[in-house]
Amino acid sequence: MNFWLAVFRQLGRNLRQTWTSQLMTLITVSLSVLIFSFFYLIYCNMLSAGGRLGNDLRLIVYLEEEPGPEMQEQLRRRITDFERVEKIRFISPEQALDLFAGQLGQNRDLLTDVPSDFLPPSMEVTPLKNLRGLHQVSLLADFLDTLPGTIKVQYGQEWVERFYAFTRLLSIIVLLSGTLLVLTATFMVSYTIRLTILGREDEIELLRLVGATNGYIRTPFLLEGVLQGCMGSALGLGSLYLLFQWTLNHFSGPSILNIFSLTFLSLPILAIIIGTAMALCGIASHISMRRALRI
Amino acid sequence: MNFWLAVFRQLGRNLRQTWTSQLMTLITVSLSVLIFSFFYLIYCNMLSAGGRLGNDLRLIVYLEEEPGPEMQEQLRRRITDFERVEKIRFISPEQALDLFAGQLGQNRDLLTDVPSDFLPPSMEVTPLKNLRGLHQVSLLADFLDTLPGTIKVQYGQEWVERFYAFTRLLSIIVLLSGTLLVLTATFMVSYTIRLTILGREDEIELLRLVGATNGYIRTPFLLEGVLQGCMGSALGLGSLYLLFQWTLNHFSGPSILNIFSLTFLSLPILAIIIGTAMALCGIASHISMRRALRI
Amino acid sequence: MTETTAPATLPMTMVEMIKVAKDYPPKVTALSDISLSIPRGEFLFLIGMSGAGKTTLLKLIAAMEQPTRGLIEVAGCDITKLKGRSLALQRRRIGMAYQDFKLLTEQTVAYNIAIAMEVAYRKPQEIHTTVRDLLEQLQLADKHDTPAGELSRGEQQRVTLARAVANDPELLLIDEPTGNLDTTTTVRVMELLRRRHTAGATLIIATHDPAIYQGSPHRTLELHRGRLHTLNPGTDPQIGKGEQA
Amino acid sequence: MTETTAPATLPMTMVEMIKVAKDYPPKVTALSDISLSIPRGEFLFLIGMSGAGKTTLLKLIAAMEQPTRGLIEVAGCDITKLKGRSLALQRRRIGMAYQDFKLLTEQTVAYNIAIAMEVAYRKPQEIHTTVRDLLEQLQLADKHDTPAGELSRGEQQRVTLARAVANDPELLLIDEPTGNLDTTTTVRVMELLRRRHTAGATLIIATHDPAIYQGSPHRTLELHRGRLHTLNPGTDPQIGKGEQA
Ligand SMILES: Nc1ncnc2c1ncn2[C@@H]1O[C@H](COP(=O)(O)OP(=O)(O)OP(=O)(O)O)[C@@H](O)[C@H]1O
Ligand SMILES: Nc1ncnc2c1ncn2[C@@H]1O[C@H](COP(=O)(O)OP(=O)(O)OP(=O)(O)O)[C@@H](O)[C@H]1O
Ligand SMILES: [Mg+2]
Ligand SMILES: [Mg+2]
Repeated sequence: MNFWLAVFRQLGRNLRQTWTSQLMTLITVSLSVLIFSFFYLIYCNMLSAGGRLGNDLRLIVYLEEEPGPEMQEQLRRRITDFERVEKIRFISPEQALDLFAGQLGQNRDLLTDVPSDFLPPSMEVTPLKNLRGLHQVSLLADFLDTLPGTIKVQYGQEWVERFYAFTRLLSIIVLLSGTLLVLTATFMVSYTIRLTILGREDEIELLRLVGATNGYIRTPFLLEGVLQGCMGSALGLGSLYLLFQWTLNHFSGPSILNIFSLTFLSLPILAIIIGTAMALCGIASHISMRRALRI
Repeated sequence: MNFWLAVFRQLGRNLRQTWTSQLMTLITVSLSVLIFSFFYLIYCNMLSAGGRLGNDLRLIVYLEEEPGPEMQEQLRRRITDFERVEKIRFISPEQALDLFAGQLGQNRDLLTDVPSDFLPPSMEVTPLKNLRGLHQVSLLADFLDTLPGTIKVQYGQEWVERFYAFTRLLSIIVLLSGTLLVLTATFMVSYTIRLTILGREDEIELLRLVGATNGYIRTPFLLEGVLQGCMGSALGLGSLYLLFQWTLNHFSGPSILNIFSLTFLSLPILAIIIGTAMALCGIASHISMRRALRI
Repeated sequence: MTETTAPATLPMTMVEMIKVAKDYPPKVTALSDISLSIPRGEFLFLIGMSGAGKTTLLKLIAAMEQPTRGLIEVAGCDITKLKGRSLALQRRRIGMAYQDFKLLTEQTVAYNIAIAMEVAYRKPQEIHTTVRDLLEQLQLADKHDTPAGELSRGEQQRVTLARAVANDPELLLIDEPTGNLDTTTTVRVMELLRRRHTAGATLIIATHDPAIYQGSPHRTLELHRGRLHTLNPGTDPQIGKGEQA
Repeated sequence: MTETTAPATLPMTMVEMIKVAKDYPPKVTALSDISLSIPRGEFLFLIGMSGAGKTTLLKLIAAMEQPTRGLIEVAGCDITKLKGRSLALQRRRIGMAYQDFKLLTEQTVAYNIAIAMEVAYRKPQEIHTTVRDLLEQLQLADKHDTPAGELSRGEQQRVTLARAVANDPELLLIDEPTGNLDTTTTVRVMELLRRRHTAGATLIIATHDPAIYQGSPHRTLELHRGRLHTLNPGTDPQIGKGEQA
């Protein structure tokens, strides 16, 4: 009881008396959290935008002849044996011609003379959304090519490759920057707290000399660190939310961001970020304290 | 003479005696520069990758009938009057059929019965590389649609729109993060230098009391700040270069990054970054000094 | 006397030093071969030239420094072996007035004194009255809420002294209490210390001021180049009274 | 005497204070209505109880604080009007030994003394010999390269004194020079100061130590509650000699 009373009195005094450097630390923590979570937010939205962009990826398999219902069943089975896919659709030469006519628009009457089996029959394979790495898709394409009766497999290789290269590059960037930023944030937090404690070395030394126990000396600083982590990260995430809203309002014209329906970080993620910041600040405080106490 | 001797002696002494906090500052500056230039590097490479990705963007204009050489000339003129384009290529129905046959592959013999003008003649317009905003491309498409004899203008609107939305989003991200990071870096540098000076307030006060002029007191700190900025940014850029090389070596498989032929920042940009860091640190030093001297 | 529980059997000897030496590497030998026994309730003067090692001796007793060689026992405990909680408890039983004051210059005078009592979980009301009382005795009543950094040196010296005695310690180590004080104030300070002595505390005062130690009935030891000499064996009737107090 | 050029006509009066007052808001009145004239070459003692305002008076003369009211002239300049470069030059002509030492604890003793001379662009060789010589005189020769923070208080006090006299100033303001010194060392310090006086420097010594000022032929002023009283008008034959030195 007495102990906690003393600790909270001390904590209150610290916060009141060194509020400028407290503010500095708070801003630093906020900025670190802001930068990190900003980056993370971008990453998440990239991923989901990437998912949506690849939504209509499908492989067209041109076949030698139209498969009967039995053959269709067999093809379906062989494909799903190799890899689970989302949808398989068979297109007869007539359907293909219709589609082609639709593409030609007003010129469709040019096709009246053409035999209905002028275009080859085909099969449209839509891969699962979670199996869309470039490698997997091309593996699937290679497999489809080995099926009996396949003439050619087409899936806009060029665009798909580009898109996945883009996504891959983004992942690398996010990974590297994320690591860098977590490092920086940790470094800054511990640096700032060390400096705060450095500014109170006199007080810590005196407390030791007049017979304060380690717990008495450390706990207020520890609580302070945790408090800093909590408030700083909350502030950082708050600013991020404001920034996010601002971006939405200013750039979300229907023409541009419609496929990027941006979403904010989910509640559990927010909780994890705040919790981590608190733990990190607490640990940084603790380490700095250990140093100071060794004097 | 005497003055500069004293200043450099003081500078050397400062660097030697407070090397731990000097190191801290150096790391901070390096990290700030590293983060910022890392981001900038990504931005530049994004831009050039974007340029390369859009390289084969072209608009296909289906025409009612094949234009004669005179008509071709006229069309060319009208288009270039509206907007400078890179290339205009006319495709006769025969060429179109050849291309189509090429796409059909082994099934090309299906086309033998088809009349040679079965496909409509068309015109392929390649826009200039620097005029490839989504808006400009669609303006151009609208214009091409109004030309006499145009049936339809096709340019893979969906992909183009997606690609430009992506690029646009990236620009926003880079702009926001860039601002954020410049803010953070500036804040950190001035904060760190203020703390360094705070640690030497005693010395500054004493120097004033024994009759040192402001120049005598300030110049070493100013030089120190500039030196910090120079070495810190050089170190940051050096680390970035190592990081860059590492990324190249580990991820530049021929299949993935071939369209992203990554390039490092150019020499003038490097010089500008280092110069700015030096100026920034110098100014931060100066401001901190002014504060300290007002005591 | 203090809240912290003293050992059940109060040992008669407060400080026992046997063959103690203290070197500061690389080349300073501050103390060499010091043997000294201070009974409970003694009032002892420690004198010596500047740099003789007075402060170092006090620091060793207060466990602020570790001796290079030798044994130091304070109130029956080998203080070189104390750690953590027991070291903290031991320190609450010792009050030291530092020669360099060690005041928190940003904090008020009241807090600077109260800190020694807060650490021992004294009641706020008790702390308040004790601080007021001490400031009154040292003629600093009007400085209660002044930041310690804004006091004159002599005022700071008295605040340091007040902090040393605030928690009613058994052992008082007073380093140069009157270096910045005029004669009148010196008398007041010495009166305060004497009252503590009468109440049972053991006192060691390091000083260079002959006005304080000359002609006093107390034992006076002189340090010279790190060695101890008895200048005045003392005829102090007070010694050994501490236990009954 | 110093490198800085003194005014062409050396005024006879070194320090002139007229109706000077100093308040520390909100409620401390450190000095009130002080009028004082100190001729060039005088050796003056300033005494008074702790908190009387001695240090404040010296700080006003050294332009470390601005007076609330009144006029202060040092060597003919109104120091409240000095700024920037001329203030710096003025300060090089004044040597002050601070009561709180103001030593750079991380730096060596030698650097702490040399700093006063470096600022005035003295030659490195000259600085070196002067520092060695001063340390010798103050019995600190073996502490040349020790960080100032590792010295005993008395040693630090002497370093402060050495720094004050190092640049050979015309006016020496010495605040409590012997607070941490034993009798023998005090004599040495006073000798050093007397030599400076003989060489022509004007000295003001604030002290509480009767051993220094009692029975001396010099003028002794007492501060009491911020007001000045003459305790001993002085029969000093040295006064006015400064100009010829
Ligand atoms: N931390 C330290 N590191 C190195 N040397 C030290 C340290 N502390 C003290 N000394 C040296 O030990 C010797 C004794 O110092 P101490 O402070 O005990 O002297 P003192 O008797 O208290 O002198 P004073 O009367 O001047 O306070 C001195 O020569 C001093 O320089
Ligand atoms: N910076 C300050 N802010 C507020 N009050 C101050 C400040 N400096 C000094 N004082 C007050 O002014 C009065 C005179 O202080 P001063 O330091 O001049 O005394 P002094 O004569 O030097 O005493 P001592 O012998 O104790 O050094 C004291 O009451 C002190 O508390
Ligand atoms: Mg001492
Ligand atoms: Mg004073």
